[in-house]
Amino acid sequence: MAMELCPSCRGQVVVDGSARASEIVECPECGSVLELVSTNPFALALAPDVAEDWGE
Amino acid sequence: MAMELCPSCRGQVVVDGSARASEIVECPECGSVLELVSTNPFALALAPDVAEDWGE
Amino acid sequence: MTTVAVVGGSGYIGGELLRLLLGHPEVELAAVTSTRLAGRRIDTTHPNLRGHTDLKFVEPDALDKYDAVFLAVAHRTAMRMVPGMVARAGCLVDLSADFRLRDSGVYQRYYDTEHEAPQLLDGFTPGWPERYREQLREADRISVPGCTAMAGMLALYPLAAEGLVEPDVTVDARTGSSGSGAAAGNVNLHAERSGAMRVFAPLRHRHEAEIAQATGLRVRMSATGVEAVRGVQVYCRATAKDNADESTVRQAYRRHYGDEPFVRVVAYRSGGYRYPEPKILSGSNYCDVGFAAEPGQVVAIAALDNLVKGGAGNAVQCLNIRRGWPETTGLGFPGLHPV
Amino acid sequence: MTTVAVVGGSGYIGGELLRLLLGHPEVELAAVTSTRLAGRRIDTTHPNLRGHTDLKFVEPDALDKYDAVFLAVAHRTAMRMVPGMVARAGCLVDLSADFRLRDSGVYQRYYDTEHEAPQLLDGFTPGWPERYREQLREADRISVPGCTAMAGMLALYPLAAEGLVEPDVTVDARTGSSGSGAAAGNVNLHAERSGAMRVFAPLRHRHEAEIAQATGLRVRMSATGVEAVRGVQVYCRATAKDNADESTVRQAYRRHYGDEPFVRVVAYRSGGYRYPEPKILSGSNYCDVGFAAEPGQVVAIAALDNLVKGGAGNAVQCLNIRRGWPETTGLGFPGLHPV
Amino acid sequence: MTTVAVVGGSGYIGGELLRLLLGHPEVELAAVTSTRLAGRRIDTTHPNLRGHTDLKFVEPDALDKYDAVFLAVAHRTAMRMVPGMVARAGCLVDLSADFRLRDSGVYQRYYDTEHEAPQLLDGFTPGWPERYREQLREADRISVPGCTAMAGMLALYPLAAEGLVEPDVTVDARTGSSGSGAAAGNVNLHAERSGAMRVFAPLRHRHEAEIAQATGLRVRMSATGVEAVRGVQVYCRATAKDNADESTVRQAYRRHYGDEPFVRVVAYRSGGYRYPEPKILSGSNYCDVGFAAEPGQVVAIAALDNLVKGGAGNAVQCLNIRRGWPETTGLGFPGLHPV
Amino acid sequence: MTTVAVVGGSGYIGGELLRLLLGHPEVELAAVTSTRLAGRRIDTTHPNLRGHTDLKFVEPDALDKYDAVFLAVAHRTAMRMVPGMVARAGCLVDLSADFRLRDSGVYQRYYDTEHEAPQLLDGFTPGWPERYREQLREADRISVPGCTAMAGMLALYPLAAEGLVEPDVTVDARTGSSGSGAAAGNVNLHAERSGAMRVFAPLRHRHEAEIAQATGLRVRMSATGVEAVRGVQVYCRATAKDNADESTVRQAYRRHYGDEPFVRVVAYRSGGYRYPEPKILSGSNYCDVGFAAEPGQVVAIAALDNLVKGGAGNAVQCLNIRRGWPETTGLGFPGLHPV
Ligand SMILES: NC(=O)c1ccc[n+]([C@@H]2O[C@H](COP(=O)([O-])OP(=O)(O)OC[C@H]3O[C@@H](n4cnc5c(N)ncnc54)[C@H](OP(=O)(O)O)[C@@H]3O)[C@@H](O)[C@H]2O)c1
Ligand SMILES: NC(=O)c1ccc[n+]([C@@H]2O[C@H](COP(=O)([O-])OP(=O)(O)OC[C@H]3O[C@@H](n4cnc5c(N)ncnc54)[C@H](OP(=O)(O)O)[C@@H]3O)[C@@H](O)[C@H]2O)c1
Ligand SMILES: NC(=O)c1ccc[n+]([C@@H]2O[C@H](COP(=O)([O-])OP(=O)(O)OC[C@H]3O[C@@H](n4cnc5c(N)ncnc54)[C@H](OP(=O)(O)O)[C@@H]3O)[C@@H](O)[C@H]2O)c1
Ligand SMILES: NC(=O)c1ccc[n+]([C@@H]2O[C@H](COP(=O)([O-])OP(=O)(O)OC[C@H]3O[C@@H](n4cnc5c(N)ncnc54)[C@H](OP(=O)(O)O)[C@@H]3O)[C@@H](O)[C@H]2O)c1
Ligand SMILES: [Zn+2]
Ligand SMILES: [Zn+2]
Repeated sequence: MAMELCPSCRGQVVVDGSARASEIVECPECGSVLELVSTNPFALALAPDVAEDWGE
Repeated sequence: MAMELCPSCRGQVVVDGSARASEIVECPECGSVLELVSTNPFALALAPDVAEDWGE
Repeated sequence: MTTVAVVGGSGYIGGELLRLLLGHPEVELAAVTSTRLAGRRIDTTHPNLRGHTDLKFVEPDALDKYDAVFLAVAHRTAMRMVPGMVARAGCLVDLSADFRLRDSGVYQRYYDTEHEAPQLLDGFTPGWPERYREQLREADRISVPGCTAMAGMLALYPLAAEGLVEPDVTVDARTGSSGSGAAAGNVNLHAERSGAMRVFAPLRHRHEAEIAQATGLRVRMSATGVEAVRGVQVYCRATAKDNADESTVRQAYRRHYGDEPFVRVVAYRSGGYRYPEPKILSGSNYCDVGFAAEPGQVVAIAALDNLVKGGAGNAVQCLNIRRGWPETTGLGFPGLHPV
Repeated sequence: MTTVAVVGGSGYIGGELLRLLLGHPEVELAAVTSTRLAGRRIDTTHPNLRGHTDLKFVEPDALDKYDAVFLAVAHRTAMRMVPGMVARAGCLVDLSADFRLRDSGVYQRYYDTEHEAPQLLDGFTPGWPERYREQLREADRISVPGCTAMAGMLALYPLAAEGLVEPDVTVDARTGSSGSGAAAGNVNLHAERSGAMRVFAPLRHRHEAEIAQATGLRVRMSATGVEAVRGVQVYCRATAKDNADESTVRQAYRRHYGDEPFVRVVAYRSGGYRYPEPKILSGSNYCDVGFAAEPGQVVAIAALDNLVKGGAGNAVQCLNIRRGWPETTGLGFPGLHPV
Repeated sequence: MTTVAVVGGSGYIGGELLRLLLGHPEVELAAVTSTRLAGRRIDTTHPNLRGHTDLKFVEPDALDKYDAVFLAVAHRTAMRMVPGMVARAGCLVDLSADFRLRDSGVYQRYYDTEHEAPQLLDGFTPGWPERYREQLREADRISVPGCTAMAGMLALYPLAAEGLVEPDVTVDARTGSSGSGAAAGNVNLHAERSGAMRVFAPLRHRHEAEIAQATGLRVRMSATGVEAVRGVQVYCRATAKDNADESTVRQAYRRHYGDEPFVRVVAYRSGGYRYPEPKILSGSNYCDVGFAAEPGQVVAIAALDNLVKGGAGNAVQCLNIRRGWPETTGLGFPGLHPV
Repeated sequence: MTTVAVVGGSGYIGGELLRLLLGHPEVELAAVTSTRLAGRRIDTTHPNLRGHTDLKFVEPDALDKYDAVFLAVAHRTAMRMVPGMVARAGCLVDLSADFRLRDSGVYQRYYDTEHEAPQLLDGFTPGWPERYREQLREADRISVPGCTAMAGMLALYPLAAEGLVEPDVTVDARTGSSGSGAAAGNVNLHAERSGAMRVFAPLRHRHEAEIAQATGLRVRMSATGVEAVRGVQVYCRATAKDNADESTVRQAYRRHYGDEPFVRVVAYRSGGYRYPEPKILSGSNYCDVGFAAEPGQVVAIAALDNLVKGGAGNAVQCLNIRRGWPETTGLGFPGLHPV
């Protein structure tokens, strides 16, 4: 298990030791959907966003 | 324009003179979705139902 | 112009009468009474009427004579007022319960009050256009049915009239909060009433007497308050006679309502609005009736806005008939969707 | 600690199970599955659990073995899953309809589906603590009744068991929107469903089969969606046998429920809450039952939160019994007022 | 009769246009389009129109030529359609966002889309009767403001025009669920949206660009969804200039709106409806505007029905002006109380 | 066991105190007073407590001495009672407004009443655990902040304390109906209050004085009643100082609330619950705080249940601190979803 920082809000994100590359992890503080772009060392990046349209 | 009877509720269904075979017509009284199975003479049959599941 | 007065204009039925009458092309709203608010502007109580009238409430004593007078007061108050009112009104339309029941004994049983003007009962014509249209053309005293009663009557009359059901029926009403009027107390405080499913009458709802009288059936009626301000829905169960089924029921409704301007038969195959839904009727004078059947049982459903077809709208429809105007005059609002 | 897994944790029943299990002192929530959301945090779907868990959904295949497994998936899915699930679960608790009805023919008639594991039906104990407490102490396969069925069963069982009513009864359910689940479509869009009185089942509501099976009565059941998110109320009518009256009915309820931790008899003389009211039960595991009677007719009313005593709470109560814990463990929330 | 077509008739704005146009004495509703529901009856989607029309949706390609065409489609779709539509429409009225903003760069910033017909922007007249009445008499391309934008514009324009406030203002909108349209997804499921106070736009709500363009002010706008189906209310704060106080503000509103048929100044001393309240405007074409002030700060409040004065009603009011009819034609419904 | 009395137990705050105290493992609820309902069972007024207590209301005079006394009476009543109450209460917790403001001049200005016990003001510790934890460990007189004030204080204090914003801030509160109490009158009748967006305080809401006192900011506050029974949300705007942006704001909230048991930072990228939502907090003691920023402006949002973290729950949290119990004792309910 490693503690990484969320690229969006710099909150602590727990990355499981067995996590594999391109796995999706969510930041518990800001909810950003992050992608584990590398595992050695761990690095997180914002996964591509699904646009939300709330209507008017 | 012809007046046909709905096979489900026997309500009056207006069929446009220019209607073509397999066109969909709705019964104004019971909402059944009907298919024009023939045009000469006009004949209506219940179109296959889309099942509705309301949940519990 | 037909001059009209509304007695008890500060309540919910009164306010709805004002809205309809102010928008009625043949009517001149001449006076509106309130005992508590005499001298105050009407639009203080009914903010939707801002910009539509500068009228103020007057004391009931200040009434003159009018072509038509609508009584929108509570029961008991109405029957005390009526004797003195008949001279002032070309046509008197009462919306209270006091002159709905022919039998003053039944009235006493359901309303816990002795009738104070039983001799006047026979002089009233039921404010039920779908059945008493001819009589209403000449009626000078009209008694409008109760809101849930009207729904039950419209749902069940065709079934009874055509002998499709056995005499014992049950009616379970669901109702919004405006049915209780503006003078309601603590139990109708928003924090108590909001989101409730309040069985306020598990049995013997007063309107069962009206439905029984209207249909000749033996009616057991309950009522539950649900979350809504306007809206009544009745769910009626009856035992099918002979081979009454969905087809025969639909035909019965067609015969009775096919030409009616304000009753629609709503029983569709699918969709969120396949059966009568009160919310799309808010503000409109429609009563939608629907049905379902399985071997041995017929279910009839009806929905309406308690203040419109369940009250004020029905009263205006009766006035239209009495005065020989098109029945839909001033009652054209169709209802909203979404709402 | 008792290890527990929840299958179908992203839905409404699943979410409620998570809330109750996370707060249960004897339970360790070990795994929660979702096919659509595997890998995502649970609190993304269930925001009330923020700060209570860092668990993520996993694929159903990733399940291990657990002391108890709760299935919160749709019917059909459940019966396909159960055969493969029994090996993973010390105690398997199914909340779907698939194992509630003993007779797979009845199941087929009501659910339009052929039962895929009828041989397993006999192995399930009804998740009905009030009646099957002893059997539940040893049950390793439990089938939790449907939400409106549970209310109807609790309302009618004492009347049937004590011979107070004739066999033909009607049950009219009023329900909030969460009963339809999170996967509901367009008809449950807020602008359509808000403030509605939607008769979505005028007859033959599926749960009538469960109530009939439970009570031996012949049940006709309808259901109407009203404005609420949680909450179910059933209004049941029956013909009184012999001299069944309010007094005999109250005694019957006392005998059956006087010692029950989660069934209260609510039939008071007056007040806005004199009969069972769902909204004050939101989040609690209570079912309140009430009644009224007049000559010839008995009315029974019950209310509960469809996700709690109508589902997840009832399931946890069954687990408590199975594991020998105090039955109220983890189910202490009393409900709110005002609400 | 003026022939009219509605493009995108299956949505919420489309449905409201149909209700108003079907009830409009000068208009003949000739065609209504839908891509998904071509061939289906209109009243299947809009149940309040049962008995009012037998029209069916047609494909957009099937359109002919009409005196007026209303576009009720989503943004982006509208701007793609408009070039091909101008030949079919004597008067083209667009309700989308695509032709509201003069500056296609601002459009791009707020809508994340490059404008596909910027050369057409200058040809559109704002569908804002209170300010563009003269131009609307001759306008053949009209762009109707957004619902919350209309409320903000009516609330703030007099203050800006009369120099009563500093340029930086904030607008906080509260809105019901129909503002998001019928195509909304999971977040608008009833169980999620009911009873919410959902801040869906804490900053930079799209309509701030329209209000800024209309008033010359620098606008920061937020929006929160609250429990309602129809209804928008904007609460605007501004820094008072000079000695702007309640008296000067009231006079400014009187000057601008005293003769307006559909804008009422609502700022009373007391009562539950002392400031603009959306619910009594449901179905009506009113925008009520109100205000309060304390040293240094002016607050302006406006309320309207997002589908009526915030959309379809405003569009019909513009058509009335264009065709030289009384501006209130077909727009007479006053709103309800109680509701 | 710690003995506790609740004065003013028939109201909404009183009822909530009873629910929490009856479920509190360390507390014995010894007495509950009501002037109007002395001698009546508590569960007649608070039906959610049926089966949880057989206590009856007693007259305030009948009070003895208790380890803790909670005052849940109206303002003015509280300050008259306090002098005589201090002898009866080991720890006195007042939920009224009377002892929240240090400056009796400010009190007079906002409450239109001269303070009757200004000499006692200094003796009260703010019932604000997040900031006064140490002092509360020894406090024998505690004054609990108002419901919307608490939300505003929690939202704004970190921004003020860390110098992230300029002193002038605006707070716009949205609130359910229970905030007005059970003694509310006609304007809170369900038919009037349901579905409303009622700006009942366009300016100068009383709680702005508390927020100003707590944060040192200059606060302008409004309040609008929306459709809900429980729930408060505050939407606060401030001018950013220096380079305050979303990142610096988040860090400030982390520092202040990272270890707090009942304050969660809720500012997510997406979803229907990305910002603080009151409805999922109903019954729970959470205050969720969130934020957004754009150049020059910081927006802070907070939500809580007015009767719990906005009142009774906060009071119990203070008692827990005073008595040295784990702060979450008796306050474990997490809130519901869906709800
Ligand atoms: N509500 C319905 O759905 C409905 C439907 C059909 C028929 N009705 C019948 O129509 C009649 C009027 O019903 P309603 O619903 O309009 O009743 P309501 O709102 O309670 O008004 C009835 C009278 O009560 C008084 N009142 C109004 N608000 C009050 C308040 N806040 N405090 C004290 N008194 C107040 C008014 O008289 P003053 O101004 O003179 O004080 C008013 O005329 C009744 O006979 C009823 O049975 C009602
Ligand atoms: N709701 C009640 O009141 C209630 C009461 C008692 C028993 N039950 C029973 O309990 C079971 C679950 O009911 P429920 O109300 O929890 O149903 P639900 O919310 O619809 O969830 C059931 C499953 O549907 C999937 N799902 C959830 N949200 C979805 C969405 N937005 N789109 C597509 N699929 C989605 C999920 O599976 P994946 O995450 O794997 O996709 C979930 O496990 C059913 O068998 C029901 O009969 C329900
Ligand atoms: N809602 C408001 O308060 C409001 C106010 C002012 C202006 N406007 C503007 O008016 C325009 C229409 O808004 P609206 O609220 O009417 O939007 P809407 O209800 O979403 O309808 C827009 C279009 O979406 C399609 N649609 C409708 N229901 C659908 C469903 N269930 N699934 C998929 N597609 C569906 C329809 O096109 P097809 O039938 O061809 O599929 C319809 O014409 C927008 O440009 C909006 O910005 C809206
Ligand atoms: N409501 C909130 O959200 C909230 C939040 C924080 C603090 N507070 C504060 O807590 C205190 C109590 O507030 P509350 O909301 O509980 O007020 P409430 O419900 O109006 O109760 C206050 C008192 O009013 C009396 N009362 C209750 N119902 C009544 C009725 N129907 N008719 C006449 N009198 C009635 C009761 O005294 P008797 O039984 O002796 O007659 C009760 O103790 C106030 O000081 C308030 O500012 C309220
Ligand atoms: Zn983050
Ligand atoms: Zn048909």
